[in-house]
Formats: sequence, structure tokens, C-alpha cells
Amino acid sequence: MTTLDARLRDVRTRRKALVPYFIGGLTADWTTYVSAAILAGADVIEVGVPFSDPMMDGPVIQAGALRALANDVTLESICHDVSVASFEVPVVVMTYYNVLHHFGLARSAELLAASGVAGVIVPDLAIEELTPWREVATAADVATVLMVAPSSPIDRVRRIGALTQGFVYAAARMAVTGRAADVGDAERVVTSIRTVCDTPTYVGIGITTPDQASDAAAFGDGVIVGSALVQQILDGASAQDIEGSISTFREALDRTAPEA
Amino acid sequence: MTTLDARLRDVRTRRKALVPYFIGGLTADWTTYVSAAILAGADVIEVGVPFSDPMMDGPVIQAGALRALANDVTLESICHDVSVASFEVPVVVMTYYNVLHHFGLARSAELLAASGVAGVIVPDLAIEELTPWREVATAADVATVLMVAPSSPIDRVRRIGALTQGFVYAAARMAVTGRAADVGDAERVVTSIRTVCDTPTYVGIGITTPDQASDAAAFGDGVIVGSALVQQILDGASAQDIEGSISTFREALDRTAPEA
Amino acid sequence: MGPPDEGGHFGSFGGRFVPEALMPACLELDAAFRDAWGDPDFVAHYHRTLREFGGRPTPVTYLGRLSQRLGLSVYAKREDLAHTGSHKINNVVGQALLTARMGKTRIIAETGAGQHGVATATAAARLGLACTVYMGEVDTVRQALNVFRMELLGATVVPVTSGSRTLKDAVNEAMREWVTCVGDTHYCIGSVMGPHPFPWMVREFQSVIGVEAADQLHEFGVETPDFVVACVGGGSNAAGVFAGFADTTAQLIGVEAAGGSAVGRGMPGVLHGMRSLLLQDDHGQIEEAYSISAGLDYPGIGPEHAYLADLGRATYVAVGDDVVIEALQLLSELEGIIPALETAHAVAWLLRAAGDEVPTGSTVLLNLSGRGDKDVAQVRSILRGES
Amino acid sequence: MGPPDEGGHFGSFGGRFVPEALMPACLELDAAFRDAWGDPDFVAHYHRTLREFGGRPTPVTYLGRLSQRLGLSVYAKREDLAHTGSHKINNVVGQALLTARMGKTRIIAETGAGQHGVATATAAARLGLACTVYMGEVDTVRQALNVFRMELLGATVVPVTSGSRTLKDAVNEAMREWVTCVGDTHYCIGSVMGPHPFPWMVREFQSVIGVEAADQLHEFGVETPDFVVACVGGGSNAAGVFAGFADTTAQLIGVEAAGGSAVGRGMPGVLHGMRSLLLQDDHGQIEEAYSISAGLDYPGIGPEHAYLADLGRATYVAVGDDVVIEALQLLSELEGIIPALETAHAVAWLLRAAGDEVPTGSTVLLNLSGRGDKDVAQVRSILRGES
Ligand SMILES: Cc1ncc(COP(=O)(O)O)c(C=O)c1O
Ligand SMILES: Cc1ncc(COP(=O)(O)O)c(C=O)c1O
Repeated sequence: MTTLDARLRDVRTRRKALVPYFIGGLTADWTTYVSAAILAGADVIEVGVPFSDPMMDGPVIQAGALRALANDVTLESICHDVSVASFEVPVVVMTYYNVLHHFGLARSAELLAASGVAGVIVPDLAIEELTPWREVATAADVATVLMVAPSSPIDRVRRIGALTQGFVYAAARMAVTGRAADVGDAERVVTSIRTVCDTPTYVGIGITTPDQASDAAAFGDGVIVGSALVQQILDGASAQDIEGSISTFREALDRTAPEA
Repeated sequence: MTTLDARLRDVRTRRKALVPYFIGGLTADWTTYVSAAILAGADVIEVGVPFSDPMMDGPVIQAGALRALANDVTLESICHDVSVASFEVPVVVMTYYNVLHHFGLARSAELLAASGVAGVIVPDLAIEELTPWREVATAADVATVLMVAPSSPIDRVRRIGALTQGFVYAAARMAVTGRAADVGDAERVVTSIRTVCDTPTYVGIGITTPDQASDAAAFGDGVIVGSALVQQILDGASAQDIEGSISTFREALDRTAPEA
Repeated sequence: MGPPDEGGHFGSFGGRFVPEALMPACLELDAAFRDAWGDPDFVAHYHRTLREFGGRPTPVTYLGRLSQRLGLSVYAKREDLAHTGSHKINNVVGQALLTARMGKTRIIAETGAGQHGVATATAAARLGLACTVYMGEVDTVRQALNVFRMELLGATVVPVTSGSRTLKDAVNEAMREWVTCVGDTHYCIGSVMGPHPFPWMVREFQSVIGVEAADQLHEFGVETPDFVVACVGGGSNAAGVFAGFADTTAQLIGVEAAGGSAVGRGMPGVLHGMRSLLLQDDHGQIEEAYSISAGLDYPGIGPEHAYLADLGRATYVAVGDDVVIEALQLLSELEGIIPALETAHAVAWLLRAAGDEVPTGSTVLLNLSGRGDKDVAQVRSILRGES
Repeated sequence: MGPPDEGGHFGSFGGRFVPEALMPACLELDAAFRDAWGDPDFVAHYHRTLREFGGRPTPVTYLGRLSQRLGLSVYAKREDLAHTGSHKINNVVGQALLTARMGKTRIIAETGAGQHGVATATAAARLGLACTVYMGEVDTVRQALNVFRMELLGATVVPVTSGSRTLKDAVNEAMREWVTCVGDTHYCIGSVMGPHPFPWMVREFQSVIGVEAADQLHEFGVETPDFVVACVGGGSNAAGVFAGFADTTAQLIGVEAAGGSAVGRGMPGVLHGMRSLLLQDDHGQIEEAYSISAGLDYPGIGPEHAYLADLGRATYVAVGDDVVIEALQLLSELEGIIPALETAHAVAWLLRAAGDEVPTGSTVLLNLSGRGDKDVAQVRSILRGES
């Protein structure tokens, strides 16, 4: 059990988890957006560390990542920012494997841990290739959050459920990150995860509106909201605007009673 | 023996033959150029009947032929002009086989004869394909003048010598019509013709200056002057100018004593 | 399709209508070709060169989706896969080898769009022969890339400024130039045209198409196709494929461009050294052909085709530019083969004739004479209404 | 060159680094490919399609004049004669047949300059599969004619506006799109790259090159060439030809573009589903490759090549743009073969290495991966100083 596991099981006892996604370094003052989100009720912060070739991201996050890269953002600079900001809620870094691979797996895990990062999501790191990273990450108490897709057959769901740390990322649809009109296949995905493990299960990929978040919370333990927020920031939203948005998500989730 | 044969043997008894070439219909008053040339001492007139694809002609005569064709000149119109002009010296038509073929071989021969044309030169009508034309032409007393090239081996020279009527066209060089700097291989060609027949032998292809004409007349019975004259006319020469030019050729030839 | 008579006549067509200066070369070539073609070593060398360099044998492809669409069994002989992209290579390899055998060191050729010029330059490069290509000035501009291709291959391209400055004038010019250099230079004519022995020799060099195809159809279980269809410019690819089926019951169909239909609209005449069917005006002046495909822009047809038409052994039809583009699109989409615009004429006729002159259920061999890469820019412009 | 381990690793390279959403498809593909490749009927169908449709076997040509110039014996495997003009057809035919066998009805692909896109569209047309090709927006403009070719072949071309809008982004985009349609759609990767089983499968489909070439060299009396040389973008033509000689003493040489030299300038990394050598900046961001030839504009190399380099079984070298044009010109002029700019890299290296790394008298097999028709306009501009 990583620290992240413990903290998220705790969240589950209290409420549906709200996990907003921010691109590290998208703006110079990006951590103030994070603080605003925490103020408005975020339970976990997902911080994207940009990669030039984001295979799992749609146009919005791609655009954000490009902008951040143009600002010379790196894994180190983002970890530094996170470390300085010292957020009260757990931070999970979302990045692509090459970023960690290039920095060095053990070195990355240590940097993340030292910066106060509780976990990572590495969408292109399939369970088949997980071991080298997971060993060093676990040793550093950095949780590795795994994703279940609508296409995952039950035996893979079982293996993923057994390996994931912190939470299970339940992909709501067969798609990359982006905005969508509904929660897609999320219920089926969550249901299948429930049959194999008891780990908190958050729904992501396409969660765009508070209503969708509320729908997802009816069966999941939380939601991840990415492109919808990034788009707002790209469009010039202030930290206050984001605080407002997060509040509406918070309210929508709170309308749904916690499971436990 | 055609009438042309008799007339040219007669010329040979008197002087070196001068054969200027004119494109029929190149100008509306083209026959006045011919008359001027006769006045200045031409012995035979070669009249080109233009063809769209003059395989044996260089740029000068090509250009002249194109201009004449743009004037809607035809075999019939040129024959008509010749017939009206009723020149005192023999007229030999130079054209390509398709012109005669298209009009009909027998019909062409009759038209030519009726117009007072004494012979034809058809450069793309090789001796191998000669028979159909030669039969109808001979029947109409239209001579068919054949060419010997520098590349003709002696057995072909012999066959050509036996078949040609009026004169032998001795090609001075391996080239199409055009202007040149010397008389090329003419002497060798004429010499080989002399070994096989006694027909008057005129040198053509590239004869450009009176001096060259004089050179050629040292061994041949006459010269054909084409591109040099056509170029003059294309450049705007008057009938009088042509008369002047022909006179200089005449004088040059007369400097050379007749063989016979 | 036997040899012509000794003078090169196919019935009343063919022959040798060239200036005396060129006759010795034609005779020499005739003798050299007869000698070479009777020499197993030469024939083996020719076939080996085509195999090892030219990409022969080209396959026969069953066009399953087109067949289904048309209610026919359509097989394509894939000359598009030959080196340089069309059947032209068969002829130039033969003539280039013959050039070397005759001890000549240089080759000249005419070209319209550039296909034959590129093929000739290719064979010349391979054999280390000097090469000059005559190309109508108009065509050198329209087909600037092919000019560059020939130059890359080491050839000199001479723009021809006489007459209409297109293919037929390029032939005239090549003939005129040949007169001046016939001692060391061979004139490599690009189709079954010109003075004897060219129409016969080129057909012999191209007959590899039909001979191969007949064997390959047997492998598909086709004894004799009901129809053999080929496009016709000068007629070399058609002559080549017909040669494999002349002695069978197959109906031979030559498809001309409507604007260059020498059989349909031509009359007997003499041009470029041969007697054949030619587009002419009322006074025997040669008319320019017009076609969307430069390779069919020839006002005549090879003399043997005129003869086959006379005999009724082959049938010549014509299709207009309008249906050619559609045919190109259909073959591309259904079969993954973008044909040359020339070739698309044959396809277009088949589309029109299927279920009619070509009864449902017929087996058809289509000679896919060349690939369309050279034409895609033009087709694109046309489809965009740019030309 | 045996199969990778079960996880698709060649030593420490390869593997499967894709989103979970795609893992089932990769596993399904792995199983389907193993099953198909072990099924004599499938293998026969694959070879028959390549023979009857793709133009195989392509010949081996002895390059006599080049050999003489270099003091070597140089043989060329003529993938330029394969349908669509390069080795790409071998792979797409295999994958398209596999797509149909898996019961999928649609195929997607990435393309850079358009070669692989055209090949994929071609195979899709032939098999009646729907086809969408992702192409960097920059490339759709640079290679508008290839876009049109794909459209003629019935494919939809989607301009990719993400990232650098070139090949690597087209791969990303195809992967992203594949996530959304993996149920009925196969992603036909164009080289020995991507997640397992692609690098292995593509190599297997391309190994026909090397297997054929080895036999053909025997016919020339060459037991084993001293060198086997191929250009390397992703590395599929190289892998294909190497596969025929891995068990021999032949030295295997992969020639990269200097501006895309993943072995020379790259570091281990993970991209496009594989661990391999990649051009990266100090922070693991992937750098754009640059080469005069679009087909070598890839910042990585297939994982098996990274492994062969590690083992020392193959050697990877790089040549700059400057010598590539010269090599293209020389091969054109001496042998009558205008090679693709990609291929010209292999030629350029040979010109440089002859008499040096490649000792005088050596026997060399050059993989002539494609024809240069697609490149002549570009080469012309360069030689005229226009670009
Ligand atoms: C592909 C193709 N087909 C056909 C032709 C027409 O020539 P022929 O009638 O001699 O086969 C050409 C001429 O360039 C051609 O390129
Ligand atoms: C002719 C040719 N050769 C080589 C390549 C490089 O690909 P690979 O390294 O996969 O063979 C390409 C790619 O487009 C190509 O078109």
C-alpha cells in the first residue's frame, strides 16, 4: 500500500473524489490555479508533464502541452513547482514513459517522491512493460495508477486491478483525452473493475460538465476532469474562474451520496 | 526517255545547268520570281509543293512551306499557277509522296503533265516503293528524278542510275536541305554516279554560294540551289533581287566549261 | 501476325518511304535485326536483360472487383510494372542491344510526352550508349519533368521547333537528324511505325507481352480469352499483346483516342516512312491528333494495324476524353491500380462494351500498358476544373 | 534475425508501450499474425497476391557500369519495380490480408511523404477495405499529388494538425484514432516500428526481399555477398533484405540520413509504442528528424535495428543530403535507374565506402528500395538552386 492508496481510501469514506487535471507550467502562475482548485474542493491534483508526442491526448491537451513546452517546462521544473507549492491534497503526475525513461527511472521516482508527488499515470506504460518502473516507484512510495479501457477484457481488468496503486483510472470511452457529451461506457467499465478489486475507481476521458460528473459518481468513486479545464485556461480563464468551475463540479459530486 | 531527259541532255551540250528551287505559293506573285530566275539564266525550275511533314527539308524550307500552307496552297493551285505562267524552261515539282498519294497517283501525274510540269522529285519515295508511281508518271511523260546519297552503296547507285529520269540528284552531304559551307561529298557522289550512268547529274543539298556552285560544276552537270534562295525570299527579297542572285550563280557556272 | 513481305509490307500497308540517304541504314537494320533475331544468343540476351533489368515477366492480375462490377472475367497484363512504367522498355531494350550489336555507339529517339524518351535514355544509360531525344518544344514545356528525367539519365533532349512542335514533328526531326549521323547512330523509333523494319521489329520486341500473357492465362485456367483489349497510339502495346493471340479465336480490340482515331477517321497515306492510315486534310496534309493522353496523340497507326483492320482480324474502336478519366478513377478505386491515361482508354471501352459488344460472362485480357503516375497531376487539374 | 521474445523484445528494445485501450488490439493482432503466418494457406495467399498483384519477385540486377566504376561487384534488388514503386507494398499486402482475415473492414495508416499511404490505399482498394490515411498537414501540402493519388484509390486523407504536423505526428494521430475504432479497424503501420507485433510482423512481411535476393544471387553465382546495404528510415526495407542474410557472413549496413540518424545520434527511449533509439533533446522530448528524403524523416529506428546495432550484427552509418543527389545522378546515368532519394542514401554510402570500408573486389547487394519518380521534381528544384 502506497501513501496514495491510504489517502484515497480515506477520501472515499468522505465523498466522491474530484480530480482536476492541470498542465504543469502551462502558465507561469499555474500553481495558483491548482491552489484555487483545491480551495474549491479538489481531492487530488493531476499534473501533466508535457511530452512532445502525447499519444493519449486529444487536441486540447496537445495544444496546452505544446504551449508549456514552448515555455521550456521540464519534469524537473514542474517537480520544483510542485515541491514549492506543497499542496495539501495528493498530486499525481500524468506523463509519458519517455519523460521518465529519459531522466532515468529510479532518478525520476526519487525526484517525484522528493517533490511530494504521490503517484503517476503513464498512459503508454502497459502492464506488460510495467515492472522496471513499478519497482523503483514503489520503492520511492510513488503510486502508479493504471487505466482500464472499455476494450480491456476481464482477465486484463483483473491484472490491472491487482497492480494499480492509489486508484483505477476507468476510461469512459475508447478515445483519447478530450471533451465529450456523456459518460460513455463508464458504468460498464466501472462495474467490471468492481468485480475484481476494491480500489477506488475514478472515471475519466471526456468528463466535461458537472452533470456528467454527477452521472459518473453514481457508480464510480470520483471523476477526472481534464480537457474541459485546460480549454478554459487556454481561453484565458483566471484562477478565480477555475475556482468557480471546480465549485460547480464539487457541488454536482456532492449531490451524489458517498457509496461507503 | 521522257521529254525532260531530252531537254536536259540538250542543256548539257550547252552549259552547266542551274536549278533554282522555289516554294510554290510562298508569295502570291511567286511565279514572277521564277520568271526573273529564268531571265537570269536558270535552266530548270524546281517548284516545291508544300507538305506538312517535310522529312527531307531543313529549317529554311520548312518555314517557307509552313508559310505557303498558311496561304492555302495545294498541289492543284500550284499546278494551276505553273500552267498559267507557262515557263520556257522545264519545271520539276518537288514534293512528298503523300501529296501525290492523297490526290491519287494517276490523277496527280495527269495533272502535272497537263500543267506543263516535266518531272518530279519525291524525296521520300525510295526506289523500293517507286513502281506504282513511276508507271503512271512515265505514261504521262512526267519524269521522276531520283536522288543518290553519299551513303548509297554502288549497287544502289547503279539501280538509281538506271531508274532515274531527267537527271540524277546528287546529294552533296548526309543532311536535309539547308545552307552549308562547302560542297561536301559531292565529288565522290558524282564520280560514283558517273561509273553507272550517263544521265546528267546535278549537285544539291547545301549549295549556298556561287563559288560552291562553281566548285560543284567542276565535276557535275549542274547545281540545285534551294534554301539560299528561299531564305532570301523569306527575308523580303524582290523578284529583281532574285534575278541578281541567279545572275551571279549563272556567271559562276559559266566560268566552268561544259564537260561535253 | 507473321512477318511482312520482304519490302516490309503488311498487305498494302507498311513499306519504306524514306530519303535515299536513310535507305542503306534501313536495309542494314533489316539485315541486322533478321540476323540478331535468328541468333539464340541475342534472343537470350534480350530476354535476360528484360528479366534482370526490365522487370519481366510482368504479372497477369485477375481484376476481381472490376470483373464482378462488369459481369466479366477481366485479367490485366501488368506492363505498368515494367521498368520505367510501361511496355516501352521492351522495345528500347531490344533496339539498344541491337545498336550495340551493330557497332553503333549512339541512339536517338523521338518522344511525345516523354515516355519513350525516358525509356530510350534508360536503355542507353544501361548500355553506355550516347543518347539524344527529340521532343516537340511544346511538349518539352508541358512535360518538363520528363525532360529532366532524360537528362538525369544522361541523355540530351533537343526541343523541336518545326511544324506543330509536337510528336509528329519530333519524328520528322529525328529522321532529319538521323540522315546526318546514320553511320554511328541508331534511330530508336518508339512504336510499330516508321519504315520497315521498324514496325515489324518493334512488334517482335513487344510480342513478349502477348507470349507471356498467353502462358500466364493458362495458369489461371483460361485457355483463350474471348477478348484481348489494348489502347492504340502508334500501336506497339496492342501489337505486342495481340501477337500472343493472333492465332486464337480471341477478338482483338484496339482502342484509339477519339481525337487520334486513325482507323476511324483516317485515310491511307504515307508519313514517317510508312504507308498506313493517317489523319489528313483534303489535300493530304497531316492533321494533328488530339487526345487527353499524350501517348495517343499520333495522327497515324502502325501499318500492321491498318492491315489487321482491313482483314477484319482486329477491330479498332475509339473513346472520348470524357469517359477516360472515369475509367482511370474506377480502376484505381476498385483494383488499386492507377493506369496511364493511354491505358485508361482501353478500360473505358471495356466499361462501355461490357454486357453489350462484350457479352456478360466473357473473359477479357486487358493490356495494362502503363502506370498513371505520370498523369496524376494532369488528372487532378482536370477534376478540379483547372484545365 | 529470429522472432522477438513473447513480449516483443529484441534484447532491451521493442516491447509494447501503448495505452491500455490498444493493448487488446495488439494482443489480438499478435495472435492473429502468429496464426496466419503459421497457416500455409495464408502464406500462400500472401505470396500469390504479391506475385499476381504486387509484381514479385522483383529482379536482382547486376550493375555492371557502377561495378566497374567502383571496383566492386554490385547487385541491386529491384524493389523499385514492385507495385507502387517501392518495397512498401510487401508490408501492406500482408497487413491488408491479415485485416480481412481478422474480420476487420477498415484500415488506417500514417504516412510521411505518402509512399506508405499510397501503398496502403492500394492494398485496401484491391481488397475492398475502407481506408483512412493520416498525414501531417505540412506533408499534405508538400505532397499534394500523393494525397490525390490516395484519394483516387478511394482512401480518405486526414491532415494532422498536431505537433510538428509531420510524420511522427501522423503516427501519434493514427494511434489516437485507432483507439476510437479498434473494433473494426486495423492500423497498418508502415515500417518495422510501433508496438509488438508490428516490428516483427512488418519484418516478416518484408523478409521476402532478402529471401528472394539470396536465391537470385545464387543464380548469379554469388554464394554470399560481402555486404548487404540498405537505407534506413524506420528500417523496413533494411530489415527485409537483412533477413535473407542474417545467418551468413555478409556485413549488414544500414544507411541513415545524417539528419535522422537514430543510431548515430539517438538515445534509447520510448515512442510510438516501442523502446528504441530515438532523437531526443535533453529532456526526452522527441526531436524532429530532417532529411532531404521524406521517407527517412523519422526520429527513430525500428527496435530490431537498435538491437542489431547493439549486437554488432549490423552497422549503421549516415550520409548527408549533399552526397545523396550526386548518388542519385550517378546511378541514373550509369545504370538507367533513377532511385528514390531514400535509396540514394545507400548508393551514396557505397560510393564513399568503395575501396575503403568496402574493399575493392567486394560483392555488394544494394537494396534498391524504391524508384525516384516521386522525387524528380524535388531534385530538379534543388539542382536549379530553387530550394
Ligand atoms: C502507357 C502507354 N500506353 C500506350 C501508349 C501508346 O503507344 P503504343 O500505341 O505504341 O503502345 C503509350 C505511349 O506513350 C504509353 O505511354
Ligand atoms: C523508397 C523508400 N525507401 C525507404 C524508405 C524508408 O522506410 P524503411 O526504412 O521502413 O524502409 C521509404 C519510406 O517511405 C521509401 O519510400
